[in-house]
Amino acid sequence: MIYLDYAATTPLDPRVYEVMRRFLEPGGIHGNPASDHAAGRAARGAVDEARAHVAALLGATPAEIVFTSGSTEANNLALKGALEFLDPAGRGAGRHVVTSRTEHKSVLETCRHLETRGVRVSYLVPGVDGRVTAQQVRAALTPETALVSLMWVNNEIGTVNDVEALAPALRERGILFHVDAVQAAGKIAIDLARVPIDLLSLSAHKFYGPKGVGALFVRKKPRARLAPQMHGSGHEQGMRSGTLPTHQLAGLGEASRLALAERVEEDRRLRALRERLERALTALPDTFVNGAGAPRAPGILNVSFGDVEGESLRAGLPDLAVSSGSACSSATRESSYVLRALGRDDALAGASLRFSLGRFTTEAEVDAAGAQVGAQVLRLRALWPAGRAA
Amino acid sequence: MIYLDYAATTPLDPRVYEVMRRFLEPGGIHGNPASDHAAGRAARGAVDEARAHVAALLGATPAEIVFTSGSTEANNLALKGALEFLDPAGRGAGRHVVTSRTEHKSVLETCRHLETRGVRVSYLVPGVDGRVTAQQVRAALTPETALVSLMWVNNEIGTVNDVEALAPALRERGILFHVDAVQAAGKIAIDLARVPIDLLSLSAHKFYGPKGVGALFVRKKPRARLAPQMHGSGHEQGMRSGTLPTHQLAGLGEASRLALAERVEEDRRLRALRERLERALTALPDTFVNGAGAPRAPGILNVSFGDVEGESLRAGLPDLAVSSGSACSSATRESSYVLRALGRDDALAGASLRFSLGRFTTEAEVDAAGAQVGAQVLRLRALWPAGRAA
Amino acid sequence: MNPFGYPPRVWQLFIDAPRAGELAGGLTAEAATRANGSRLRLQVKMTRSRIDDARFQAYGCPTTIAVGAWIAGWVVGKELQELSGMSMKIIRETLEIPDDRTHCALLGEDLLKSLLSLTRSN
Amino acid sequence: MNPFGYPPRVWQLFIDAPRAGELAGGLTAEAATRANGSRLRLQVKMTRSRIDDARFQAYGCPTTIAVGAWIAGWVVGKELQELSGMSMKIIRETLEIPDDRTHCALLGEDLLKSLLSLTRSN
Ligand SMILES: Cc1ncc(COP(=O)(O)O)c(C=O)c1O
Ligand SMILES: Cc1ncc(COP(=O)(O)O)c(C=O)c1O
Repeated sequence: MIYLDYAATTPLDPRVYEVMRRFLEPGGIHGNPASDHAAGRAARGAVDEARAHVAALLGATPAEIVFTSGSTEANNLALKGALEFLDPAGRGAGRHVVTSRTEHKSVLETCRHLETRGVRVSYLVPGVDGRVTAQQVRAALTPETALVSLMWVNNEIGTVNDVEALAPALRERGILFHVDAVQAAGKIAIDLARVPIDLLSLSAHKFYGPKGVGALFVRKKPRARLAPQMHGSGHEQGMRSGTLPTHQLAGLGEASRLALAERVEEDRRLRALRERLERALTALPDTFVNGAGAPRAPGILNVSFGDVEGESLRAGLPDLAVSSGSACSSATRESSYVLRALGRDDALAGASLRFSLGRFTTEAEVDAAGAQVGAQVLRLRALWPAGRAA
Repeated sequence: MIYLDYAATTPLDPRVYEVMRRFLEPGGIHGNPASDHAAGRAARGAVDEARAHVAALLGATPAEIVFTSGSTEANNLALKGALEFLDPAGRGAGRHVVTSRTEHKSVLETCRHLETRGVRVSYLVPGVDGRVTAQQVRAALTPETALVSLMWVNNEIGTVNDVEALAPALRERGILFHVDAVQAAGKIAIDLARVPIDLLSLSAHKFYGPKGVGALFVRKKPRARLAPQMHGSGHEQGMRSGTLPTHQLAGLGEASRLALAERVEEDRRLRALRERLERALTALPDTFVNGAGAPRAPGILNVSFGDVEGESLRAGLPDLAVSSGSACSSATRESSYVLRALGRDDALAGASLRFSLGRFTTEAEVDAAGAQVGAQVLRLRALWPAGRAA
Repeated sequence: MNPFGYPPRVWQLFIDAPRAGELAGGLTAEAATRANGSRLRLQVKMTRSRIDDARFQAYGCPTTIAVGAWIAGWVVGKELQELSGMSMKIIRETLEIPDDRTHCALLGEDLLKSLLSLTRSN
Repeated sequence: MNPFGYPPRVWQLFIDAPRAGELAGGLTAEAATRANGSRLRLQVKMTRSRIDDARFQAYGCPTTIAVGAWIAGWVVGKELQELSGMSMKIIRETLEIPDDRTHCALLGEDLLKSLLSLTRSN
C-alpha cells in the first residue's frame, strides 16, 4: 500500500516512538504527573520538557500551552471557552463570531452550538482561489464581534490563509483571534512571538506524533481568557482538567522538536515531490489542480479528474491510501464545500483526490501513485468514452 | 522505590504494551479509523475489537461504549450532557441533581458548573463508615431530580457504595443514574446487563491501560440521551467527536480483557496482601484504618497515624510511592472530606496515607513498606515524645 | 485487494470489466439513473432472436459497472424471450448487492427492458 | 533520595535530626505556631552564660524539624549574648528555606527568644 494520506493522519516517527516507549515499556516512567512522590516527579519532568518543545515550535512560552486530547477538543475549548468566559451565565448571547465555511467540522459544529446559545456567527465564503482574505474578515466585523476563527492551512486543498496579515488588525480592535493550525503546525513557519494570534490549535497525529493528544496555545500577554470546558482537579492552570497522559505528551513534545528541527529541509523535499506528482497527473487530459492559484502548504495536492465517477476512481485504486476531501468527513460523503467554492460541480468535486505527502514519502511511491491513478482514470474513461456530458 | 499508589495510576501491563506497540512501532497500523481505505479499515477493526472488550468488562453492548480521553471527560460528558439534553437552550435550569461530597473533583466541579446554570445540586454527606447509602439518596430525591451521580468505589479509602441496590429504585422513578466507576472497573464485578445504571465512567490508567483514554457507558435500553460536549465530525454516534486514538483504545481494550479474565484470582491475592500490610501497620499503637467498617475494594488501604505530622511522615518515606488522599488533589493539600466524615480531625486526616496495591505488588514490597512506615512513625514520635496533645 | 468491502462478485466484475467496449453494427440499448448520472449501454449482435455477442459501456460507481459487465455476459446465448425473466431482484441476489445499492440493480433491469423494447419496435 | 525537592540542608537535617532528644536537668525553651500546631523545644546546659550542650524536640513539617536540629547545633559553644544575633532572616538564608516556609524559620527565632527571656528571668 502506498500511503498518501498524511493530512488525515501520519505514522508515528520512529524517534517519537522511542521517546514514548520510555513511558510505556515495562519498568518505564509510569507515575501520575500530579503525584507528589518520586514516580510522579519523574513524570512531571517529562511533561515540562514536552511543554517546552511545543512552545518552541510555536514561538510561545511553556505557560501558554494547554494540553488537550487533540484539536477537536482544542477548537471546542477555544471557541466555547472564550465565549463562555465573556458571559459566564450563558454562552455569550448577543456576541458575534466570524469564521469561514471551509473550516473543519470541529469549528463549524461548535459554531452551530454557539448559535443555539444566542451567538451570531458569520460564515465567510472563500474566494475562487479557495482562501478567505483578511479584507473579507475585516468587512464582516461588527461592534459585537468577540472572536474570529480561521484555519491557517485548509485540510482539503492545502491553501494558506494569510492569518499573519489579519492578526494585527484584530488585535487593534481587541477581537480574539483563534487559528486552527492543525495542518500548519510543524509544516509552515509559525512564530507567535511575532504574530498576535490569541488562540491556536494543533494536533500531534498530523505531524508524526500520537493520536489523541494536542494543544491549545492560549496567549498570556495580553491574556486570552477561557472558561474551562472540562471541569475537575484543575490541571493545566484550571483550563483543562484530567490526568496528564505522560507518554502522549512526550510524543507530542518529541514530534514538535523534530518538526522544528527539520522543517525547512522537509519543506523543500515535499514541494519537489508534490511537483513531481502534480506533473504526472496533469499530464492526463481534463485534470484540475485545486488551490493552485494560491500559496499552498508543502504536502497537499488536491486534483479533480474530469469524466470519471468518483467512487469508481477511489475503488479502482485499492493499493493507494488517499482521501476524498477530509478523512474526518469521508464517512458522510458530503460534497466538499471548498471544491464547490473553487467552481467544481458536484460530479467533478466527487471525482477529486487529496494526495497528502509526508516525511516517509519517496519518489518511487509518488511515481507509482501517479502511474496507478493515470491507468485507472484512462480505464474508467474508456468504459464510457463518450464522456460524462454525452 | 516501592510503588503503592495504584489508585493514582497504574503501570501499563506488559501485555497491554505489546498490543499498543502494533499501532506505534515502525510499520505498525497507523491509519485514521475514520479513513475509507485499507489503512483506515485496519485501524477501524482494532477500534471495534477494543470496544467489544470494554463492553464485555461491563456486561454492556459495544454500541453502549463511548470512548473519551479519560474519566474526567466521561464524568463531564455524563453530567453536562444529560442536563443539557433535557434543556438544550440552557443547561437544565430548575432541575435537581443528587451527588455526594466525597465524589471525585471531576464530578464535584462539574456540579458546581451546573449550579451556575441554575441546576440545584444536593451534596450528600457520607456516614461514619465513609459510604453514602441508597436510603440517603432516596430521601434526597425531589420531583425535579433528573440525575443521581455516585461513585462505586471511593478513591481515598476504597469503600464500596451499594449502587446495585440504588439503581432499581432510580430506574423506577425515571431518574438517570450515573456511576463514577473509575476505582471499580476491573476490580469488582460489574454487570450492567443486570444493574440498571444508565451512565458509567471508567479510565484505562487505573487498571493497567494507558493514561489519556477512558469510556462512558451510555445505556441503549432504555436509551440515556446526551448532548455532545465535544462538537465536530460526529464520531462516537455524535456524542464525542475527535480522531479516535487507535493505540490508546487498543490499550484500553486489552486492559479490559485482562481485568475481566483475571479479576477473581487477583481480588483474592490483593485482599491477602492488603491484610498483611494492615496487620503490620496496626501493630503500631495509635493507628486507625479508614473505611474498615464497610466493604472495601481489594487494593486500597487508608491508615491514619496518631501523633505524627503528615508532611514529615510522607517526606520520611522517600522510597515509598504512596498518596495522601487522592493523587489528583495532592497538590492542593486540602484536608480530605471523607476522612473528616469518618471523624478524623485535621491533624489526623493530614497524617494519613493511602496505600494502594496492584497487579505487580509483591509480599516483599508490602513487608518492606510496612517496616519503613513503622520505623518512620516511631522516629517522628520520638522527636516529640509528649504526643501531639502535649 | 478489496479494501472497500464490495461484494466479491461486484469487486471482480468491476476490476476485470469483461466485455467492456463497443460492437460495431450492433443493437444499442441504454439506461440511466437521473439522481446520480449513472449510465449503462449494452450493444448486442443477434442471429434471429438469439444473442450471439454483447459489449457494455458504463459510467458510475463500481456496482453499476459490475452490473453492466454481468449483464453483457449473461445475455450471450440467450433468446430474447428469456430476457424478461431477469429482474432487479435476481441481479441483486446474484451479485449480492446490498440494500443501499438497489438502484444499480434496477439500472440493469432497465437496461434489459430497454433492449427488449428496442427489439420489439424493430 | 530527596524526591520532594526540599533544600539540601533542610533535607539532611530532617533525615539525620542530629541532637534530637532531651537533656536531663537542662534549661527548656519552647515555641509553637498556632496555625498549624508546629512545636519546637530546646534544652541547653550552660556554664555561666556559655552553652555547653543542647538537644531539641520537634513536632511539625520537615523544615520545622530541620530548624530545630540546626539551632540545637548552632547554639553549642555560644555565649547567651550572641543568640540575639540570630534571626528568621539568617535562618532562612542559611538553610535556604523558601518563602512559603518562612513561618518555620520564624519558629526558630521565637525559640531562641524564648531561651533568652528564660535566662534573663532566671
Ligand atoms: C483542519 C483540522 N482541524 C481539526 C482537526 C481535528 O483534529 P483531531 O483529529 O485532533 O481531533 C483536523 C483533522 O482531523 C483538521 O484537519
Ligand atoms: C474516582 C475517580 N474519578 C475520576 C478520576 C479522573 O479520571 P482521569 O484520570 O481519567 O481523568 C479519578 C482519578 O483520577 C478517580 O479516582
